[in-house]
Amino acid sequence: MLDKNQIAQRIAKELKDGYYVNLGIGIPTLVANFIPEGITVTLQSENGLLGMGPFPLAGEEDPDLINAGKQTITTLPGSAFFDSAMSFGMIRAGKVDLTVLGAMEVSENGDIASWKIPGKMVKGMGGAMDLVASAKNITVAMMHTNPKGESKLLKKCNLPLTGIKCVKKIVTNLAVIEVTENGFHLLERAPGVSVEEIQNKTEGNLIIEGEIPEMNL
Amino acid sequence: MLDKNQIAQRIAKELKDGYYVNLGIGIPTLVANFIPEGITVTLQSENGLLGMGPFPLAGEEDPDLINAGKQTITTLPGSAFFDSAMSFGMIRAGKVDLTVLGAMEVSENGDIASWKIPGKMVKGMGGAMDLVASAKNITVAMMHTNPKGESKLLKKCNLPLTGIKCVKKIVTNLAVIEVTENGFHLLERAPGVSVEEIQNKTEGNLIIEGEIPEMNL
Amino acid sequence: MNKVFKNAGEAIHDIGNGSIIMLGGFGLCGIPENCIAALVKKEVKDLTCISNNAGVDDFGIGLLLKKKQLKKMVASYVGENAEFERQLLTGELEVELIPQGTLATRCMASGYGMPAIFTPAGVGTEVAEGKESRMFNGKEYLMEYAFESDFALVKAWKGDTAGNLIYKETARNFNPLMAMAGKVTIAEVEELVEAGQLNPNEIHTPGIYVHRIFKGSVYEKRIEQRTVRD
Amino acid sequence: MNKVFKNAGEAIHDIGNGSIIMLGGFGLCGIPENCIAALVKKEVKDLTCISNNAGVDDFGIGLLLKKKQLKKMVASYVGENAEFERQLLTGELEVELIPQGTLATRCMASGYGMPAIFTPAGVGTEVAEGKESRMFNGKEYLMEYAFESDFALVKAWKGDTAGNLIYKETARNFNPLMAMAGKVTIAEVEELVEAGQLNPNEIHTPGIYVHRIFKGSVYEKRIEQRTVRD
Repeated sequence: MLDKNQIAQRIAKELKDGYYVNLGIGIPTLVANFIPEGITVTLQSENGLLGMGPFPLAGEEDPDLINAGKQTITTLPGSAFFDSAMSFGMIRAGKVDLTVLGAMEVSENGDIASWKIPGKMVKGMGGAMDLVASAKNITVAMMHTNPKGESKLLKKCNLPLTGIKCVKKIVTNLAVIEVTENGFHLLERAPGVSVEEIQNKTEGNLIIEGEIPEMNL
Repeated sequence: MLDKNQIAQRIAKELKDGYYVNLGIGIPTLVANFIPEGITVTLQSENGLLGMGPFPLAGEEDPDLINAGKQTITTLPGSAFFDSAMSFGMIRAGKVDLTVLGAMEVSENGDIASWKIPGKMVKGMGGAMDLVASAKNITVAMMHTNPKGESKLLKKCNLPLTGIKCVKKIVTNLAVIEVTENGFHLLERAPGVSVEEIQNKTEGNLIIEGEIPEMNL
Repeated sequence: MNKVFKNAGEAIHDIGNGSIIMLGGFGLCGIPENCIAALVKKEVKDLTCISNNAGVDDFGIGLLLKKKQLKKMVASYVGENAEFERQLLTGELEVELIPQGTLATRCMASGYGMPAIFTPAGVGTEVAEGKESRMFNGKEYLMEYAFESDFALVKAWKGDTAGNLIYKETARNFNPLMAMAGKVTIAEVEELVEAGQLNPNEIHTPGIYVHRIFKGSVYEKRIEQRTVRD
Repeated sequence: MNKVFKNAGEAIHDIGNGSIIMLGGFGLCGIPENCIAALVKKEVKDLTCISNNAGVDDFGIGLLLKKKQLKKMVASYVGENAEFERQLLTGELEVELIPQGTLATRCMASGYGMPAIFTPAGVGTEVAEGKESRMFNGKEYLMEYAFESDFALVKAWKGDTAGNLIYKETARNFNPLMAMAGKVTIAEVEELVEAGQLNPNEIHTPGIYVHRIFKGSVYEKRIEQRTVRD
């Protein structure tokens, strides 16, 4: 079973040289720590920055320089600032190669719910609806089950949707799954996790074809 | 009868403090020479400049700094450069207070023709269609008649239109005319020009109410 | 034509009860601190505030919330604010949530004289309810209308007496977009210079969009999530 | 990921016969001189060129016209070019005229992922023929579609190895808009520096929109209408 850092580490393996990538809040942010050596990946922060760098050293925080999670950050050489309309413009235009987001639920047709629990929590969708509707390559990073142990990979989402038919890949603490026309296609198992366990914890249709390899971190 | 400079001079009297103004090619450009003292008028050039200044001194021409007529120009303090989308954006949004344009024909309902003579001349509309469709205050600067002596103030335009029901005011070598719901409303005569002459040279409906004052340059 | 005002109080003098105002900023980054302080002091009520976020409990728009000056909040993300949640749950506060890119682009559309735009954000979700949708190249888009406000309050880094603005880093965010969408746009700046002192090549918001400008007296620039590396 | 090319010839190596290309510039100001020279040298044919203007007889896009490399010209204003007029009248050249603001905004729409925009330009004229129109707030607008090209050739003042661009003065014009509208965007610059040498606050076109960049070998920067005062 993977921890949060390992989920991020596995997602980082999807990165390719020259990719522009938008990382959501939570586990997705951790992906930045595992960018493979030798390739150039440029991080986009939807509040108006390309070329996001690591957190600043203590004492060097700049209140005018934050990421979409409102965290203090730095820039890397070659960065550029722009306004929020251009930021979502480049997202809508498909210029961002990979978007990694958290989710509360994903359904077997690629719907995602992540922004609202009726009667309990309404923080707003922020940029998530724009991102999932626009990006060509949406990967979800999340735990396979919720704190109650219930599957987050469902036949149909119960919570209000963030977007429809948009999730392409899911990396959880248990598995790597591709969303296909017929449902969740199991690609890889986490080290030490059986196909049976994944099957038990996946409510939506899980497609198991041939031998499922253990993932290589 | 006014010459071109005097037409420009009369139009300049329409300027008010704080106005943003777009001046077309030809007579309109001359308006910049007659901005009344004591007021601030900012000239917009639709190729991407606010705060256009006079032509440069010989030897100081900058090929990267031109106006919409492709002439070398200068900037004034407080100027700003922007791209063509923002330029027409501010025009469409009604931020430009006064637009002065030339025309080949104007009709009594405010239609304007200025960009094409079928079979003879097709230079293109440039930014004229955007300007006339967007600006809230369109003033036409032109001769009252064409070189053949035919009226350019018509019941209906014969040439392909640049825009419809958009011209608010016309200043010619003979008169100042306001375009109203009922047609051309004569406001002022050029020095030494009779109402009869203006009437004879205006094909469209000319509204003459009371004494028509001679214009004051 | 003088655009320069002495301070926030004078610049916002005609913002009255029931006004619809846009406020630039993302989180607490690039917010018009001095205008907000002046609105609190003026005790205007029943405001509709359009802003990406609603501040925190004791800073930013949170200050207006605490004084119950808001009738309605239009935003994309309103977390990190307990008083907000309380007013929302009791029904004291009306809230409209809009996807962030849609909010940004609707402001820009206003400044660009485009009455509506098409965006895929929200298709198939409750955001799409009651909205016209349309297919382009096999993909569904919602039609969203341009967004204008009575007043836009924006914060820039540098400004000049002609109203030209330059923003700093990610404090740019919604500021240039809202600056274009105000019937009256009021800019507060950290540094106010004479026309001619800014490089015309580096202007982010041309002065034609800005009606009033003043130098903010203090900038606290509070950090919401201070994060550092070892 | 290397975006830097040695020269114009290498940067445009895959522009072939029949390509649809956008070229930045207004008149002769801010045109991609080196790319045009390379296209002339490569003798590619049947090009569709999208550009605000068509150059003059012996410079800019006029050079491609003279060599009869164009099948179609899409522009807003095509005066000052006798060879253009000749090819137009003989039917050798297909021409589509688009209002300048519509052309600019359609390019931007492409770079902003907006499939269509609304503009009042051309309502009631022959430009409106066959187009969908729609009323907003009592005013009529035409729906115009986003404009994309196989290649966008743009000229900037400064650029860096990450593809970020800064334009100079009114040489900006259509360049940032077309840079956003190319499936492949090729930028030629007067000065090419390492990533990190440009101020990220002053970038006009973020590098994400630029696929290839090279330093132009010569810039003639011809002036179309030299005007001076006494």
